[in-house]
Amino acid sequence: MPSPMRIRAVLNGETVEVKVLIRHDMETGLRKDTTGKFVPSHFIQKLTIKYEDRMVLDSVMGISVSKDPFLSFKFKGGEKGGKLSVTWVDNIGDTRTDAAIVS
Amino acid sequence: MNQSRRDILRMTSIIGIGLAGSLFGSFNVFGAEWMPKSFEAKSLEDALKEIGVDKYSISTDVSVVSAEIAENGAVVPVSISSVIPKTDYMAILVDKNPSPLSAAFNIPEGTEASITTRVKMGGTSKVYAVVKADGKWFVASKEIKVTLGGCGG
Amino acid sequence: MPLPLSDKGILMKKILIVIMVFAVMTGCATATVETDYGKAMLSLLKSEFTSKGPATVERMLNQDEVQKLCSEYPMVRTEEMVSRIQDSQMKTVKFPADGNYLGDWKKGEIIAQNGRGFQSSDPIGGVNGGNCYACHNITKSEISYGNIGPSLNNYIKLHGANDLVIKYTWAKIYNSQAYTACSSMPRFGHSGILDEQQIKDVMALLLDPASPVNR
Amino acid sequence: MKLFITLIFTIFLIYSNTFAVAGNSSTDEIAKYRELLADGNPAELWEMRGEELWKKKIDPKSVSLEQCDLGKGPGIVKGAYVELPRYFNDVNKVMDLEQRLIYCRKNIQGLSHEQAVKIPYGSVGNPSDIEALVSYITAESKGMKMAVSTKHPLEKEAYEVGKRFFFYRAGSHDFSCATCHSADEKRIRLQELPNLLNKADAQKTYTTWPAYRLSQGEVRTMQHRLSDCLRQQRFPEPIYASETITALIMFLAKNAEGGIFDAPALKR
Repeated sequence: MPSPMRIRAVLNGETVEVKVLIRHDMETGLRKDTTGKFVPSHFIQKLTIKYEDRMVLDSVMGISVSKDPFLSFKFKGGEKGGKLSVTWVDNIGDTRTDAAIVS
Repeated sequence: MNQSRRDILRMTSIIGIGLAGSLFGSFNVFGAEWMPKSFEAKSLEDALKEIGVDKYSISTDVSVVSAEIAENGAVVPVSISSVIPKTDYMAILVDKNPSPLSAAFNIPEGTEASITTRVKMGGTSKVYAVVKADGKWFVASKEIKVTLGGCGG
Repeated sequence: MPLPLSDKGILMKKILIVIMVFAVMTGCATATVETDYGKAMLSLLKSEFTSKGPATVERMLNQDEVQKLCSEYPMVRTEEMVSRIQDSQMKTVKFPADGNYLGDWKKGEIIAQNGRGFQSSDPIGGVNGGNCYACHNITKSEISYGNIGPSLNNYIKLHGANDLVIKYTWAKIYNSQAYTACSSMPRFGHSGILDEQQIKDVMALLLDPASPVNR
Repeated sequence: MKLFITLIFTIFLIYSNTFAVAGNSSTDEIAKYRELLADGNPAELWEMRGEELWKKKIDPKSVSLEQCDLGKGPGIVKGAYVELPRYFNDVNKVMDLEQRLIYCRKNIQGLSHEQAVKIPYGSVGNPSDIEALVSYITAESKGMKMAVSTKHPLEKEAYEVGKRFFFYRAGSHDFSCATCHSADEKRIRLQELPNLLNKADAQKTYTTWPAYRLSQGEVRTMQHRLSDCLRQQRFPEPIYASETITALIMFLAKNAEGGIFDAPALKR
């Protein structure tokens, strides 16, 4: 089962600064294991971030996003106590959603 | 990439500005489609073509921020940003990687066109920020030297 | 006699040498305690390590005389110790039987870049490297070099290339401690890290006028 | 082509005097690289998982680690790490964090030794519970001063044994820890080497382990760090959580006394 994410959402003036850390191997499919066989690719393909019901970031990713991905950005219109949720889906269909409260 | 996929991506951007919340929120549906052809493109030109970039201009209003030397190619911090009004799409491409397109973002209204993430780099390469604003494409790049390869082994 | 924990300042060194010589002459009162800790360490090493690949427990436990002395006196040594080590190590140096000292600098460069060999993660019987760049600036084009050893760039310009220099360089690579007791540099020939041909190739990297080191 | 090469070398020669400056700017850029990564250390994901594992009741006894005594009393995690390794009365031994965790997993949670030391070093698809627990426990000492004790005779012995091991030269390459870590401002290739006999360096180094290793994509513990040093030192392999390494940790922790603990960190 996918591990929980680490989400930070801090209101600073008018903008909410979001930082997301995700536990994911982001396997490229190009790496060989110790027996010389290619390790099958396993990576996040889609990631969406919503504040309450509003989409604040919508992204697609390839194999060259680093292991344990990190993402940081800012959006306007958030308030303290509001809910920010992050959802990802990877190429084998694993998915996970976590949420954090804006502080 | 076929036309319909590209349209979906474009549509999402538009919807993202307007009514994303109620439409997508309640159904928990992803906005952007994963675009195999863009991600599998083996050269920068092909990747740009697949994303839908026809003409573009190099712009100082777009920036790629990172250190000039990455100690480890497996994890290279990259920030891309644009101060061009109506920026609604941004992508990171690593020229020398086996597949240059790394990640692409639809930027809804209210979200700053500035994103920080981390990418893998197979070796020293230019890293590109490709930005779409008001239907036009803009590009900036920065060379990052890698002292240890981040792909394969 | 506790091991000195600071290497700062020549004065400090001198004082320590004096103390040490004094301690050796009078018989150090704490010597027995010291051996206990040493023994405790050795018994841990014996019980907790296993040989893996080319890195063996035997080679860790069976220190030669030089390793023993350099472990016991890591920072400062008496002049007598220094000359004892250097004399004994000089005798181990084997010069090339055919009188040819210089091989192929291109191969030497590969050896200088290669850091493999004798690690528990390396294969047994694999090709060992010299890992020269780990510690030395060598060719101008390699910017990733260490600074534990002196720069070897422009070797001929700095040292010349006469017979004396050639023999000195050979002996230094073969057994660094022939010139510097307790040097940080491995004894490449003496310890069987590099074979004669490999040392010739590394020699060429330093002493062939055509080598990028000298151009 | 030849002309081109000659030209390049000429340029190199002309600018060789400025190389020192160029070297500094490389170092600056690497420093910048590290700084950019400091925000958002994936080790936080290990800390989260570690906290969960610490509090999770597991078979066979259905007990969590919350009664484990890391030296400051059962269940006290805060500040425990900056006083480790330490002497533990219940075993009449000096233990480092990893040895103590194994002890608690066996004696409190009822795991067998094999279960307790299973996967000390994680890899893709094989996450290590120990690395996660160590991440959590060490993070609970952030901002505190290193303060190991060498008062108990066995603590003193661990320190002294560790010190001797630090200077112990052996193996094919005649290396000891001291070969690379007893002088200021040394490098292997471009990697800076801390002088572990210099207090400032020892503090800076010791207080930034464990660390998320970018090159490995895992959090690595002190036992791992030192075992890997031994590998590069051309020494054979120590068993996991060995007393030899604990002794060495004791020596290094004492040298780092007073340093402000700031890990899990992020390293190359």
